[in-house]
Amino acid sequence: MNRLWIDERYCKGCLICVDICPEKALKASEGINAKGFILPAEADMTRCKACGLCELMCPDFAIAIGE
Amino acid sequence: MLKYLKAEGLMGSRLPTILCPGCGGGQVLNYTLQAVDRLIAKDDIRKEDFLFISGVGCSSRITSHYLNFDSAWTIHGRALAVATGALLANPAFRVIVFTGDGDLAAIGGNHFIHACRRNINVTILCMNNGLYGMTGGQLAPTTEKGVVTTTTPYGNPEKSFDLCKLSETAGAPYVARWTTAHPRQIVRSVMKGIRKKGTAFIEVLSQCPVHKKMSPVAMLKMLKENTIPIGNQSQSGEGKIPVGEFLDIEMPEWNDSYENIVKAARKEDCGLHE
Amino acid sequence: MIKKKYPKAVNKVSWASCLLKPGRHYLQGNEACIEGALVAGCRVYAGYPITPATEAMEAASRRFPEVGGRFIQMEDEIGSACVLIGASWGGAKALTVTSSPGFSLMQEAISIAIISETPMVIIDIQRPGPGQGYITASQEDVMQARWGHHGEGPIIALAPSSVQEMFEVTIEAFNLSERWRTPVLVMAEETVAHMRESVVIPPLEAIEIINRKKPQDLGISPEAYCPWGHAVVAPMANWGEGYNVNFVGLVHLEDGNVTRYSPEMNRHCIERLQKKIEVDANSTGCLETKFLEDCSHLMVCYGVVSRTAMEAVAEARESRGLKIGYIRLRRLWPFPEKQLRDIVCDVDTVFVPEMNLGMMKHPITEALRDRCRRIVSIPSIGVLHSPDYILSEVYKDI
Amino acid sequence: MKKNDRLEIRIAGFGGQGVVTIGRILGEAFSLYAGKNSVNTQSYGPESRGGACKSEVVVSDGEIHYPNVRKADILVALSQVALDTYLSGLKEGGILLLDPGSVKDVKNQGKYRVYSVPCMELAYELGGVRYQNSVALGALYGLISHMIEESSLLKAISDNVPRNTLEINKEAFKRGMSYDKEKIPKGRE
Repeated sequence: MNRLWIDERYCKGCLICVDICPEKALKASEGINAKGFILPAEADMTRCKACGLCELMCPDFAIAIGE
Repeated sequence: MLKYLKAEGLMGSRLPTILCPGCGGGQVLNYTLQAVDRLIAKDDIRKEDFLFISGVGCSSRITSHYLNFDSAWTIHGRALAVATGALLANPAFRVIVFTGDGDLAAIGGNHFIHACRRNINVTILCMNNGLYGMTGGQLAPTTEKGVVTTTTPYGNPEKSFDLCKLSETAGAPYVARWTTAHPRQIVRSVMKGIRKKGTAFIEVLSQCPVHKKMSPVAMLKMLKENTIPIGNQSQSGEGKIPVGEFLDIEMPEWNDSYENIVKAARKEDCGLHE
Repeated sequence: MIKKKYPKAVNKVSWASCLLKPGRHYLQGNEACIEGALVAGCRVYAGYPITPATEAMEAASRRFPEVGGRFIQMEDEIGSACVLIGASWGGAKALTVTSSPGFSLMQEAISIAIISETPMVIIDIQRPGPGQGYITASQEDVMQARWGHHGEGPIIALAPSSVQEMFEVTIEAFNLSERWRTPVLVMAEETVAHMRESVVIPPLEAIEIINRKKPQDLGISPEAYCPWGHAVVAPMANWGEGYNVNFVGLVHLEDGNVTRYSPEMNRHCIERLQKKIEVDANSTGCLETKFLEDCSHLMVCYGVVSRTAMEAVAEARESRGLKIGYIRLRRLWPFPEKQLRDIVCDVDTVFVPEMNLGMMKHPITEALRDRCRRIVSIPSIGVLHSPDYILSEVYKDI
Repeated sequence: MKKNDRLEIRIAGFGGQGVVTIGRILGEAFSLYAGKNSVNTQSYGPESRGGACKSEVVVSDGEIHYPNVRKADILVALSQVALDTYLSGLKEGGILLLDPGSVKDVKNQGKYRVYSVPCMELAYELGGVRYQNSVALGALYGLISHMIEESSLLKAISDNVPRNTLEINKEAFKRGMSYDKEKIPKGRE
């Protein structure tokens, strides 16, 4: 199963990744982080096909999908 | 693409970028680095041949000092002039200019049309968000008629520029328009543009969620809905902005043409050195 | 896919055979500065036609391709100055020749070149202003040279007075710009640009050419390299050499990082630049003196006016026995205040003839305020002073 | 520098008459081929043809400081306007070389030594008024032949005129030089 890596230093919580994921593998996390951002979180990573769209469309180089 | 970023400078971290959450600019940088990465892997282009040049504005900050490439963050509107200079000194550069609609079409308009006319070997990525983001959402030459901005409180009385038509008329051999919601198309276009000997102009309609007061996700959806690929017959293009490759031809590049001038000058005796 | 490697425009072949042969030539000032630039190793010229500097541009368009260089006629002077910045970081020495209105347009680029420590040379063939003015001679840009660009930015500006010096000073300007990594201005006048005189070109091996220091030569690796660090004058890696130089046009730390802005960092950056030019580069050899041994009065001048001044001084000494000395500022900025104070102890009147209403009179006054009884400006607008005019002003005051 | 070393020549006319070229050729001849120092300066209006135009040559054995003419030894006037403007700048007893075809009215004739050469007419006979500057240069040479060899000027002419008109320009120069030789005012005292 693929795993989601979020670099909390870079992520600004725009949640584009959550929206564009064709498999709906991501979701917005519940709380806000120290900078006031809502970060993306795993919804159901078994659906992830590692298409790379979230990595490609992230404006802040903050997300990576790996095993 | 983190390997291409100056994540850790000598004095500490340079990332995250200063761009606002969900800014289209960061996405365009991501797409571009993807294209660059593929070119380094596939083509015979060295990493050190790439040169990122920008002017001033949000779009210009994107490549300002975050990259593990040679880059220049210069004067408002003058990125293409600086790029011209770099190419005069070393024609081997693959110059990528990150610019915005204000930087390129207003203050830098003159350099823009003349760079296209000369056909210097640059790939221009123009992030068009229809306003001036860095100064707080003022009117840009690409703002549509009637739109309210901080300097057109009663609506914009002027027509807007079509940058693709402008660059095509000025003589650029490669012209394309996409939106930030077209990631794979942009990667392909940037690769084409960099391989193109001459000026490649790629306009990217880009979201400014802050000044448009919308969520990035909603803006991306809107961009996709408001555009229509050229040649698409299945749906009505009424009121929609065409996207796609408008032009892809071959034309002599400036430095190649100038080599002939050097040859001609070497033959002719100017009379000064007898 | 493009596999072909382009030929490098610069520094590949020896083009020495294309330079002017050593010996005596009869040239216009505008042509002489182009020949000087070529000898200095300049291989990129960008410009925009403007009277009275057009002949220099025309000469460049003929000569630069002959030596395998690049010449481009830009869409304006702003673009021209920006081409110099790009070309310089691309590894070439670059030149533009302009006149006063064009020089005004270049000020923002000059400011950026100062903060980014970019070696390049701008020659300003001054014409009167404000506005379009006319196309006659002037020295009305000497303050613009120092204070025209925005921000605290020290500058080097030289003032040639003959066609021979248009050749020599241009070489010197390139040497200074490469040595100190800074834009250098040559403030010439229409008179000297349009003047024709003989120029003696020395053998090439007798001309000193200075090139920028490179991190490669100093054994500095790309990982350890700071584009604005290591020494007072940082070694300069050009783009394309694998040093990943991020050129920034604003106050920065030694590595180019601008993310940690603070007033202290700002001040540190500006003071470093200030010291580099105003102290370290403010060396000897910027004054030319004559008749100082016995003088009780003094003529302080620069540029082509110094030729009239010399004629007037010699005549005043010969015909009236007036004890008047002569100092010419070969370099206007950084202002050679210390050198001036070192040689002038106590005189009665200091005359400052200038083709403006008394611009350099101000720093001269500052330097000599306690070394003379008074300082008298001899202004001329739009025309070179005649010796008779200077003499009449001198006699009126003594 | 001895002051009386200095020879000051002013050539004036309107744009298109080749005034600037005369100055350049003369200056180059003295500087490169006669072992003297010379400075050539010029001034003209913004228009390429028809405006007032002036060229000056200062010659000296020593260093030349002030580059312009202070008081001309020789004034070459190729138009009435030029004469009216610059006659007062000619020193008393100086030589005024003029083209009687264009300059009709000379004031204070007695103060100067006048030498009339119909440059335009002679040039016209040779094939075109555009050779009038070479005729004028030849006539001017007649006045300074004690200071410079003819061959020096011919070399400078070769350097500065287009190859295809070189012969006819040389011919024009000779025509100007040999015109009415007896009337040439005697050399400077």
